[in-house]
This record gives sequence, structure tokens and C-alpha cells, in this order.
Amino acid sequence: MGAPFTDIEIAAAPFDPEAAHADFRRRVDGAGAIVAFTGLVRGKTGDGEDVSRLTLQHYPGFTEKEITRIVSKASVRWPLVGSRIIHRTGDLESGEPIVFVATASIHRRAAFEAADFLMDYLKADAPFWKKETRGDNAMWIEPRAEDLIDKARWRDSEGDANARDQRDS
Amino acid sequence: MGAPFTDIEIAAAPFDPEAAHADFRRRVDGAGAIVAFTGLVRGKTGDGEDVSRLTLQHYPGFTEKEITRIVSKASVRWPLVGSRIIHRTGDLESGEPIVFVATASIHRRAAFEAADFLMDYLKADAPFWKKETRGDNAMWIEPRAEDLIDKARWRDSEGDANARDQRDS
Amino acid sequence: MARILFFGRLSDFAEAIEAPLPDGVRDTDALTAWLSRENARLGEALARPGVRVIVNNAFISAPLELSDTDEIAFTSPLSGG
Amino acid sequence: MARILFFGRLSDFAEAIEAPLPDGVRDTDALTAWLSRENARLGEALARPGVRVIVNNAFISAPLELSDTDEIAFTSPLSGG
Repeated sequence: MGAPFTDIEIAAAPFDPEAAHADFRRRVDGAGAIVAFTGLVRGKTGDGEDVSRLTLQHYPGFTEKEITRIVSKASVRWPLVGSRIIHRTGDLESGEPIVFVATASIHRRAAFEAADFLMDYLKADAPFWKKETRGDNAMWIEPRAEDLIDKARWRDSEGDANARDQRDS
Repeated sequence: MGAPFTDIEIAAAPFDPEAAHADFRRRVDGAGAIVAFTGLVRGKTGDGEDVSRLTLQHYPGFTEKEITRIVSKASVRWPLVGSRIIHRTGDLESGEPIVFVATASIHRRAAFEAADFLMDYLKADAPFWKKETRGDNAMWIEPRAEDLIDKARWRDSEGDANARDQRDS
Repeated sequence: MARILFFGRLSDFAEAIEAPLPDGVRDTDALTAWLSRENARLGEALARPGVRVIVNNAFISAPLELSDTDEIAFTSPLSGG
Repeated sequence: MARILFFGRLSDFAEAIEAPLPDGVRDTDALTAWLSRENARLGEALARPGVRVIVNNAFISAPLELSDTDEIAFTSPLSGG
């Protein structure tokens, strides 16, 4: 297994998660496990209110750099064959894919944990700014306590996670 | 959100994980998160020996029933919009998809945990018998201690997992 | 007619059987003993640890009475999905 | 030419600026003060908690000296991916 490859893409237009998965699968020769997370825009907020549109802003250059840093953390921690991240920006409608994270490893636990980790870190640390439009009302979304808790899950188990990677898929 | 749907398929011929994912995504209206696991046949064993073929046997009727039971456990434990499982039988070559597990939920933690749980239970409990052919040598694979440990992860955290489901995606 | 099936390693030594239960065979232990007498290599495989019996789609944990409408499966340890 | 960018809530009140640093502006605090004087609504938004400053692609944690070749981004709390 050589160095893991990483594809990071900021997409201003709708993307096709299945095409990304197919492309990723072709590239992960030797992997036994692929985990793919697809996030979809929900038409309702946590309180059940309708969201008519979601607008994502990113900071070109810096956002890619920060995501690269997050992926590097995962690559150090788990023996990945490769990873792929696609993140939308711009205006999104309900049901549209907003994020795609795929990881491949020889063993399934590493692929699961790395994808889960990447999503937690993206949610907490990736430089995106979101505006929800509800009817005539637009509001910027600020980070939620839950996202920081999700990220904190990975803090105190570094040794543990490494030990588990060594097992068979 | 209505009752979760479940698709379980035993495939005697190669299947297309991306087609399954696309079909699944079309059906999970209202979900915010899809996690898909794809298991691929590895050309090497844990000891680095070449495997020229993997043959999977199942017990028609009983295997489906047991997988249905495993999925029911996950559906009780996590608020899923739907789940889909495809499992190969017959002769498989290196690189071919052997198992596909997809889960969809409103929130990402539930989708991740349910997919991880399903794979652990499938690995430990699903009625499949595997024969590895290495050169002229064919041998039946027996369950590995690791698979039973993976499954045991889910035993003592029932309350915990439920509490975590309530959080936003 | 009872159906007797073999999975995993056991399927290397025997094909499925669709027939009335042999004379005098009234439970799973008696069936195991009869199969082992008829087919020595199968008998050896049936004696290995981890062999489990499924009757009418349920694993059994103790010898079970059998009738001619039952489906009985003998399985070596399953490899998992 | 310095580049001054605004993200999130702050981008509702100001467009990107590509210009030499204003006279007398030598660090990020001075730039924040200058922007707040020029644009009262932006000033209000910059005073809210959680605003962070990125200079040349790195978050800063203390006021930083600036030059005319710097890229300075003012950001409201990020929403995450």
C-alpha cells in the first residue's frame, strides 16, 4: 500500500455522489472496505420549520487548505488507501447532496472510523458559512454545541483507535 | 417519518454498489444523512497470501430471515428512514463487491452507528459460509475472534446510543 | 418428506437429501448418528466443534424431535457476511 | 495592494476591498477600528462575539502587524461543513 491519495473538491454546482463513489472505487485498488457518507439538505430545521434555501459560502484557497489539514489528521490516525471529499457551496435546494466523504482502507473499522472522524471535524472546523432562508427570512447559522461534542469524541482515544486498526476487516 | 423501509437482497451475480446507492438515495426522502459501506474481495489474506477465489454459500430463506432479524435490531435502536443490504453469494474474484450496507437517517450519527452495527452483526451472525481458494488449496473460513469482539461493542451502550440519536445531524 | 441440508465444510461431504426420515430416527441426535454411520467422512466433520443444527429455520440448542415434514440443516461454523 | 475579505454575516455588510491599507493602519486592530468607523453596520457586526481574523490563510490569535501585500479575512463564526 503506497501513500494514501486524497481528493478534495469544492463544488459550486450540484454533484453526483454515485459518480464520485464509482470513481473512488476504481482508484482504491487493494482496499477491502469503502465507507461513504452523503449529506443531504433537509427541507426542515430542527424545530420543523420549512427551509426554502440553504446558501453556503467558502473562502477559496483557505477552505481547501483547512480541509486538507483535517484529512491529514485522519491519514495519520488510520491506515487509509484513499479518501475523497466533495463539498458544495452556493445555493442548495432541499434534497440536494451537500457533502460527500468517502474513505477506503484494507479493514472496515479504519474506514468507518476515518469517515466518521472526517465528518465530525468538517462539521466543527471546515470554513463554511451557511445562510438559511425561511420564507422572507434569511439567517446565518452558527456552530452548534453538538458539533463540538462530536469532534471531542476523538480526543482521548488515540491509542485505542490505533490498536483497533490492526485487526482484520 | 413513516416506518423505515428495508431492502435485503442475496445476489448470486455481481452487483453495482453505485446503482444501489442511487436507488436508495431516491427513496430516502427527508433523510439528511446516508452512510454506505461497500466490502470488496481482497486479493490477499491477512498473511499476505494470494487468494484466487472466494466462494460464498448461503442458506436460502434462512439467511434472509437472519439478516432481517439483524436489521430489525438496528431499526429499534436508531431512527432510520431506511436501510439496504446486498450480499453476494457464489464465486467472487478479487476486487468484486461482496457486501453493500446503506443506512439513512435524519441525523448523521444514527446513520453511521447503524451501518457500523449492521456490518458488525452481519460479520458475526449472518449465515454465510466462505471458502477461500489459494492455488490448488481450498479452505473453509471460520469466524474470527475479532468479529465477535466487534459485535460485543454494541452490548453495553444501548442507553448511550439512544441518547446520542437525539442530536442534530 | 424430510429435507436434510448441509452447509459450509459439511457440504463437501454430502448433498442435500429429500426423503422420509430413516427407520428409527426420531430426533436430531439419532439423525446425526445415522448420517455418521452412512458416511464416515461426513461423520468426522459432524463431530468437529462448532457444528450447529437448524430445524425449520431455527437453531436448536438441545436435541429436537423430528418428523417427516421437517427441514433439517447441518452447518459448520458460519464465516459471517 | 492589501486584500480585505468578509465572510458569513459580515459579508452582508461589506464587499471585498483591494486597495493599499488606509493611512495609519499598521495592524489588524487598527484595521478593524478603521472599518468600523467607515461602516457603522459592519462595525456592529465586527463587535459581535466569535468574529475571527485570518491573515494570509492563518487564523490569528493576537493583533498582527499588516503590510500592503497581506490578505486579511474577517469572518463571523463558521457554520462548519
